[in-house]
Amino acid sequence: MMSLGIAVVALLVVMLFALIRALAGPKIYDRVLAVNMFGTKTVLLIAVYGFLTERPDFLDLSIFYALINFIGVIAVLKFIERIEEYDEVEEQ
Amino acid sequence: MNAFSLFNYWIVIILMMAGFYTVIASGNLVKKIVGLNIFQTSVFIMYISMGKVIGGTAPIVTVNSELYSNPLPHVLILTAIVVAVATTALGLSLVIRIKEAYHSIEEDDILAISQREDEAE
Amino acid sequence: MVADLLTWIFLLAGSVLGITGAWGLMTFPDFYARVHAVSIADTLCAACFILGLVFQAGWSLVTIKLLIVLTLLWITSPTSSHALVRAAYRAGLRAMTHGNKQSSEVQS
Amino acid sequence: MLAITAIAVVRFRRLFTVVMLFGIYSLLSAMIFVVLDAVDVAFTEAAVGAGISTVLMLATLVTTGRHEKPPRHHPLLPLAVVTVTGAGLIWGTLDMPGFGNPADPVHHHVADRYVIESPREIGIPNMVTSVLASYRGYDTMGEVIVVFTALMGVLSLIGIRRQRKQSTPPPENSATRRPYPVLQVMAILLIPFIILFALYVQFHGDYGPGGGFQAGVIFAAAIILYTLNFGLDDAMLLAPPKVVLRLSALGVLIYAGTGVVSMLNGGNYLDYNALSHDPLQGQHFGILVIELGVGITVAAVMIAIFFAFAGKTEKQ
Repeated sequence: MMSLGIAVVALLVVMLFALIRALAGPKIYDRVLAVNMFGTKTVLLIAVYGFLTERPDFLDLSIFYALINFIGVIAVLKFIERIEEYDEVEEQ
Repeated sequence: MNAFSLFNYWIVIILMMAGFYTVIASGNLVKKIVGLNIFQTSVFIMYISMGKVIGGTAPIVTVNSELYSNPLPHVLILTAIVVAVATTALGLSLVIRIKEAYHSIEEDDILAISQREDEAE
Repeated sequence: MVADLLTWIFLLAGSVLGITGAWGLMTFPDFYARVHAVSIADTLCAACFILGLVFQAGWSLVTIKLLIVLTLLWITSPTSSHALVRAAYRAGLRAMTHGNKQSSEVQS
Repeated sequence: MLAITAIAVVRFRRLFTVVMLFGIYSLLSAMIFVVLDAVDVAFTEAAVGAGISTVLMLATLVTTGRHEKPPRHHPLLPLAVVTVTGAGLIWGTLDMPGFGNPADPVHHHVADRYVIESPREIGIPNMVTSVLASYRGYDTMGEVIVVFTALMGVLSLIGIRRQRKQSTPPPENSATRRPYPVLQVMAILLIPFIILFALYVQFHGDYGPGGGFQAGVIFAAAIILYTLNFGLDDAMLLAPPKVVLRLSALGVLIYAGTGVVSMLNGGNYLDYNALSHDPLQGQHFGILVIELGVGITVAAVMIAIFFAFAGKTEKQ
């Protein structure tokens, strides 16, 4: 059980780093990258936490988070492209 | 234990005030909606944290546990979240309409434009 | 007992990798370098974590679900990194190595 | 960990960043819900907060522009108001019961009954589902109707744009938006899996976390992924808006109809015991059916709202 605790702490540290990068990131892409990483770590954290509390049947949540994270990142990228098209149109 | 036991409420209040501040201090309508969402989430967290029982587990019956957290707040919040997204969608569509009508989503600009229109009449 | 030991090893390895990736994300000077750090470390880190948990779970439905999570992560996370880099490149963001011949020649 | 959330929220400036941070914030709060044992709620919050609302906000930003003007008023007055209110609320909490104490008044009104009796009366392990669908069936029905009404509101405000005919040439700026094979292949691989997962969540809601709301949102997420990768017109061929709208009404009808059927069988409105000879089986059956109704409505409403917003981002 000790190892699971260490893993949770490590994941929290990683998420803290990702959060800092998301707040500081100079470019929008840095932020997207941080959000993506944050999502991955959330998936892992939920899985580990399920084992820590001895109810590992909540892995459905993990699966679902992985999906939502992917869809979210794709949506952000698509909309960034679209916004840039708008900006170009406005500049012309 | 005594000081720590009210910790969850304080966090809720900090979040709630952050949302409240965003709503009243920001002039941008989209940002106001984000603030509103944060406010809502703080209320959700408050309900859920009231439903937590230390030592309990999630309210799905298992063989090896007797103590469960309170399912009632969970149900309330479940419905509240879905209603929240419905209202968010409605608010955002209002924002889009406002943008089309006034070409701006800043509160000050909109007020100025509508004032000018009133004077023109 | 062996399973516990393996869990320890894998979880520790995963934690170290994850923190390495995060450190890269924090300190690297350039967007592309950061993507590099994060995407590589992340993939292996996820694998380590999931494998560690698999040893904890034994053979059951939980194992299958864990493997599904792993597959999903392995499919989605490189795809989104790829899409991200592509979007950044097409938006005109270039790597920092322009005029810096040392590092621009290095390819792996 | 709760404190991280607070930090994440208070920092705000540019709108795009705000929305992205809001996505992170939703994930974090969903995680907090997991830690606080509210698995179902976490499911919904992640789906709705990190998924749907973020996508909708992004779509709005595309049409409205992403730069916020600096505030013209001095922020001191709002800050003062907020501080005073916050201080008052903190003073108010001093009388609140402590965190996680089983002796709280919250846990002793009707909750006891739900926790102790529901496995016997309803016969399904997930108490949240049984309370949601059976004891509080009226609330949930009202809530489904609220969602439906919101759809009506959105449609009356912005509407779904017409489907383009196949023969009409694509708009001229689509040359800059070439198809992107990698993502399209991934989407094709993932979408069947997502829909399968949605069905699993829908019908497994009695035993594990999940149910109609979550399944509906996941299903909508599959359609959204398709729309993002293949464009709105193709998605409208896949899920024609007319059918989607009919489906959203059908879901409400299934829910309300279940109540009427149970009335015809001699019970009260939404009293599932009357649906079958064996009360337990009746309960099970009733919950399954109304969850189906909820799922259909939520999925259809989300898809329709997304179509409306996506149509707005493409026009002009």
